[in-house]
Amino acid sequence: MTIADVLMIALGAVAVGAGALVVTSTHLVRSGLYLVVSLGAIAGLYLVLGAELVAWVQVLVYVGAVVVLLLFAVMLTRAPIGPSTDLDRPIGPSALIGAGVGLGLAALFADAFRWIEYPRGAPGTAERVGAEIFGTWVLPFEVLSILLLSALVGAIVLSRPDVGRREVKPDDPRETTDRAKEEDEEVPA
Amino acid sequence: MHVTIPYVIAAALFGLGVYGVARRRNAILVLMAVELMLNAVNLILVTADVSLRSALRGVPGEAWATPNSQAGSGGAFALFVIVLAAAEVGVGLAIVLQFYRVRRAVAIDEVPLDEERVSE
Amino acid sequence: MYRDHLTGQPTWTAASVLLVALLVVPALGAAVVAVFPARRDRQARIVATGFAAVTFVLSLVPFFAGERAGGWFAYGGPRPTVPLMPWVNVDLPWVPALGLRFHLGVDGISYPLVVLTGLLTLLCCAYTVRKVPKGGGPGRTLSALLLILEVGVLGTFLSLDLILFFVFFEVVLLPMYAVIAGWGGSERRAAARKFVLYTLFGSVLLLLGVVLVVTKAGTGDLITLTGASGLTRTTQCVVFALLAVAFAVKAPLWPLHTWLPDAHTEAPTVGSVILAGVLLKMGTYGLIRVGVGVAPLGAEWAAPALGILAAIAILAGSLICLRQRDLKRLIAYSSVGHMGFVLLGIATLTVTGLQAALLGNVAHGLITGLLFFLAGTIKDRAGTGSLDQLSGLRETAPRLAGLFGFAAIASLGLPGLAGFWGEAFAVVAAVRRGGPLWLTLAILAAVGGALTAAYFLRLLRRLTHGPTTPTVHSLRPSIAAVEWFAWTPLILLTLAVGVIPALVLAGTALPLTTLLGGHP
Amino acid sequence: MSQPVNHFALLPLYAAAGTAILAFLADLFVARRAATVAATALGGLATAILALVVGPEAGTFCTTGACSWVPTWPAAVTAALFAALTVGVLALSVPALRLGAAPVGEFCFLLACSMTGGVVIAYAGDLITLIVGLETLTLPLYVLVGLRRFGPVERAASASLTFFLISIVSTAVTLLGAALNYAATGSIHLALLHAASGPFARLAGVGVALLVIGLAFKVAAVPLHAWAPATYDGAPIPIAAYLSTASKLGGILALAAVVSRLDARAVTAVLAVLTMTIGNLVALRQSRMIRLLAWSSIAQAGYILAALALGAPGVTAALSYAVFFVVLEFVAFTVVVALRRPGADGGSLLDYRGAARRNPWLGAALVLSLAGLAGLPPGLAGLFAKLSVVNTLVQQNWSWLAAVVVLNAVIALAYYVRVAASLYSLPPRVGRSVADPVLLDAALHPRLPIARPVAATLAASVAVAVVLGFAPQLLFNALT
Repeated sequence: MTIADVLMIALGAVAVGAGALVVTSTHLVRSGLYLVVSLGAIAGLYLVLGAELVAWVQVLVYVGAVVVLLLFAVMLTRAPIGPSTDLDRPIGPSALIGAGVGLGLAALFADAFRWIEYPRGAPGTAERVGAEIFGTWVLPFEVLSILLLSALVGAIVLSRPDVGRREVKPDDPRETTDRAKEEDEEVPA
Repeated sequence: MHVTIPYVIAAALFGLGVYGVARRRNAILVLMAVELMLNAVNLILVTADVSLRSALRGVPGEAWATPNSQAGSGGAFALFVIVLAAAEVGVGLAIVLQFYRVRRAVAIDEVPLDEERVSE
Repeated sequence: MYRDHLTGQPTWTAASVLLVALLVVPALGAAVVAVFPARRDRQARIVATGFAAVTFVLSLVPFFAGERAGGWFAYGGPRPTVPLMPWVNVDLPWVPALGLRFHLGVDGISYPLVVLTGLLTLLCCAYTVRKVPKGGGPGRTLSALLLILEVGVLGTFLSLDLILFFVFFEVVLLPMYAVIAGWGGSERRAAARKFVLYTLFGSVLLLLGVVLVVTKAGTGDLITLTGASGLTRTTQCVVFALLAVAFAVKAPLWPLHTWLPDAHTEAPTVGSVILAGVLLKMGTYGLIRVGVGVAPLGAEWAAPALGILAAIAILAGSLICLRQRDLKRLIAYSSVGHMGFVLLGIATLTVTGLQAALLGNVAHGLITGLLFFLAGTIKDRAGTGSLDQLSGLRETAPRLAGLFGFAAIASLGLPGLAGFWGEAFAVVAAVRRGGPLWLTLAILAAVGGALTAAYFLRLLRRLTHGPTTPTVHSLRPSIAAVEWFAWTPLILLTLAVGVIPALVLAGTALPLTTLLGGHP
Repeated sequence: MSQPVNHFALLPLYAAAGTAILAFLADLFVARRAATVAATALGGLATAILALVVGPEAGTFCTTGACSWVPTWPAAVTAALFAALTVGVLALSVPALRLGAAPVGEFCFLLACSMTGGVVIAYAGDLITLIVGLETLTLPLYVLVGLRRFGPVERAASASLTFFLISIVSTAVTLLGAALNYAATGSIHLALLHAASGPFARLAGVGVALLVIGLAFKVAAVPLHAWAPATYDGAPIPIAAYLSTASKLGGILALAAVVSRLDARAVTAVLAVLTMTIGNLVALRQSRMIRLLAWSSIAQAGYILAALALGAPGVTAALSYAVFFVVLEFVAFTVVVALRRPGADGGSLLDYRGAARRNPWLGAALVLSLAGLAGLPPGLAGLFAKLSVVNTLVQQNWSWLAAVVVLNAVIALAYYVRVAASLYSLPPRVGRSVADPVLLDAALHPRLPIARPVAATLAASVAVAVVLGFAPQLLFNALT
């Protein structure tokens, strides 16, 4: 047991505990806040593991942006502030599935890595990770820009029903055929 | 350090995420559970960097062949996952809001999956 | 030609152009007819008949144009080095990735069936010019479908590549479905669906068998595969089992025949004629050419089972016929019995037996084609196919009754008519095969033959003799020119094949010997 | 680590991404519907042509021993197919766009983004690029599925939400699989993927299985299929067409990339058997057109999975089946678009009764595609597709799976025939026969004019299907 181990166990306990509250809380808003705690603890784990850049990005993007977006969603859908009763399905097999997946994965890892002491690697500073990304992973990085752009445009176009709307709203099928004739771009079948 | 610890934490987080996805009915809560799952994945990736790097130096007692090891890419992968998650949440928020606008609800049980209910 | 085949260099002789033309002409005809406008329906049907006539003429040619002389004598060499030798041959690569070659050829086994197909399609197209079944789709579509069917059937009979054989085997499936479902009787939907599902079930087994052969043998070429091939005994047994079931569905062999009566009863007249006259032959032809040819050991292994099923089919078909009350259904069940004889001939695995099978095939095509034409006419005019309402035909329509009597007697196997030889020689072949099993089968088949006579005579007694019912009384007795045109060739050929069976059998002995692996 | 980038090999990617930007700029500066659509279509065509012109090239973005961008013939052909499908879907959407069913510029942009994702998947040489590409292919579709201004808006919104939620869960599973595999073997580039040894074998095995399962969501394999019918039915028809062709092709390519290098035979075979059997059985009792097509495409994915269960030897058969299937399925969807009012949904099967009598050419095209999907002539393309899968399975001594495939083909024929026959059926008799049912039917179902882009797309896709039917060797050559 090194200090790193103790730190990881402590942070892990926080992360898992908060994570458990995220999926069981009856308050929508509180779930979001527990998520912040859990993700923050995971950022701490990254630091212990030596991945500094990932840790900071985790804090900035996840805690800073993603969770805020989620909380916006909670607010915009007029979720009640107090506890809600209809957040969960009947428990059914979900607990079994969740526990099975968690324990199964844990057993798998324990089986593969045992209780072996691994040395702490060189810290994943911004410089190292940057070299990695711009040395090896340039292509997905560039594709990611397209992805982000489409996410942006998609989010806008979905949430603003008035974008690109035309004056006429042709619900009437007769109108549609008239319009088609008007435009004179049809060929008979 | 013992990498088993973060790996097991990641496993627990993923299990919690799966439980949340299966149990929750509110779309936003499902999204949160998915975030837990993605974070578990990231934790595995970052931890794998540590275990792989030391394996390259042959530190652990067990000699295991990783001829093509790309140790160090895990952190980069994790960054990609974070960005993917952010993009998804962005669009997901818009979709949930649209759904809410149309149906005044965010409970996904009401998403009709059966043909009978649709054709009515 | 054979050397060309070995070197793999396709050469375009007049003969190979002929083979391709045999498939292209009807396909082209179907395309041309399909684009005719609706108001030119009748002209379209005449054009279709023209294309069918050209195809028929082309189908006659190989007998004269082919390099048959070489083929006749090439079998003298020591077995098994001399393979099957088609009269006319064309061999081109098509899809090398799947091992599929466009390899066509005609020999003594396939030639009679090719001509029969050409003839029956021509007759059906001509018949359709005058008579389009009521309540169905436009007549030109029916003609086009008949031509597409012809492409498929001719392709099946001509292919010398296993995968090509399979492809053509599949071609007929949907057009026949469309013919039954589009122009059939009141229960046509169900009957057509039953037909298509049964047949597809058969063809997927065929697919498995074909692929298995091609994989194990490394080639799909029927010339190379025929006779002694490099397949192990186990493979041959598996392959033959798959192929036999596949062809038994198509033939059909009891107990896989249940689609046939429904399909025949509901199909329009031309549909029944094509179905009985040529489609069923694909099953028996496939069994001889592919089943026995590719897996002789497997065939030997399965022969007793096949023989027993054939005998059961003969008896079952006859017994069911004795109790039938519907004209078309009775003829359909009689087909089951006749095909039983054909399969019995095949099951003996002797040259005589196979010759009997080929002869039976052709005879059944001619006679049952004629019977279905006549039955269709009677049903159309009387408005019913029920035997209870049809009696005393002789009084009102003596010629029709006479023709029907002729066809029925030919079908029951009167010596001197086409039906006799196939059935008689099937029994003879079984007797010659010897052993208690085959003797029993021969006796059972002979009994079945007697039962056939019984039910046809019963049919004649009820249909032509007896008191005239009101339905029959109002029946129009005259026979139109187009009907004469459709029936006369069948009548003449029934007589001709009955008198000179060599018309069909000439040139079959040697290829059949090759198929059987050199054991006569 | 810096190295020269082979820009020539990257031309298809540039073209695809450029198309997206072009669509945006055209909408911004010209602001005319026709111009935006035409620009996007031209961009798509340019992408397709460039992919084929570039063909196989030296890979680029390489590290030691592996590249992230691997131009090969299969990659070029599938990338061209993605681009062609995008152009086709765009053409199918023109009638609805004309009515203002969706904002044109954004629609074109999102479609082009999705195409870019497809192109990236086709060329991807590592798991990160593959997953990012897959996400780029899918993410715009969440939006496009829900982008509906009239018609059944509610259904579109719920289709979009269902699709989104299930898709991100599947992404998480895929990522977990990739992460486990990385933890066990340390490899991310496809060329470096290898089986793990020692204590990590089990970990890597679970990782591969999870990868396959996550990707199986994308191809809607049973039991991970529940989203597909609801989503297809809720989406606008052209988008449903895109989902069941391009999106599915993306999933298949990703699966092929994984299973050809890592052993996932057991899990893939199980998925394959379940998918084709259940897909076909449920399709038998569908009464809505799009749902029927959705279930049939689930079943078709099963045949592809069957070939993929062989691992590397089955990849060519799987890809060729996928291409044949995509073309035929696209023809079917095109006919559905042509038969329906612009912006309408697929309707129930009853709406298609007698459609082929009113519209013989459309009927013939639909019959061609359904026959092909059933694997029968005249749909020769489908016949050869089935033949190649069965052939490969038997060659690899997986005859039992081949038998399952062909028996499923029999079940499938039952519903394909039902649809095809109903196209030609006579109109039902209404009450007592006061009126001529044919005339009455004609009055109730006026022949809708077919927009020119739709007609052109139909002609082109039918032509491709026919050519592939008679010359399948072209495709087999291109994919090997």
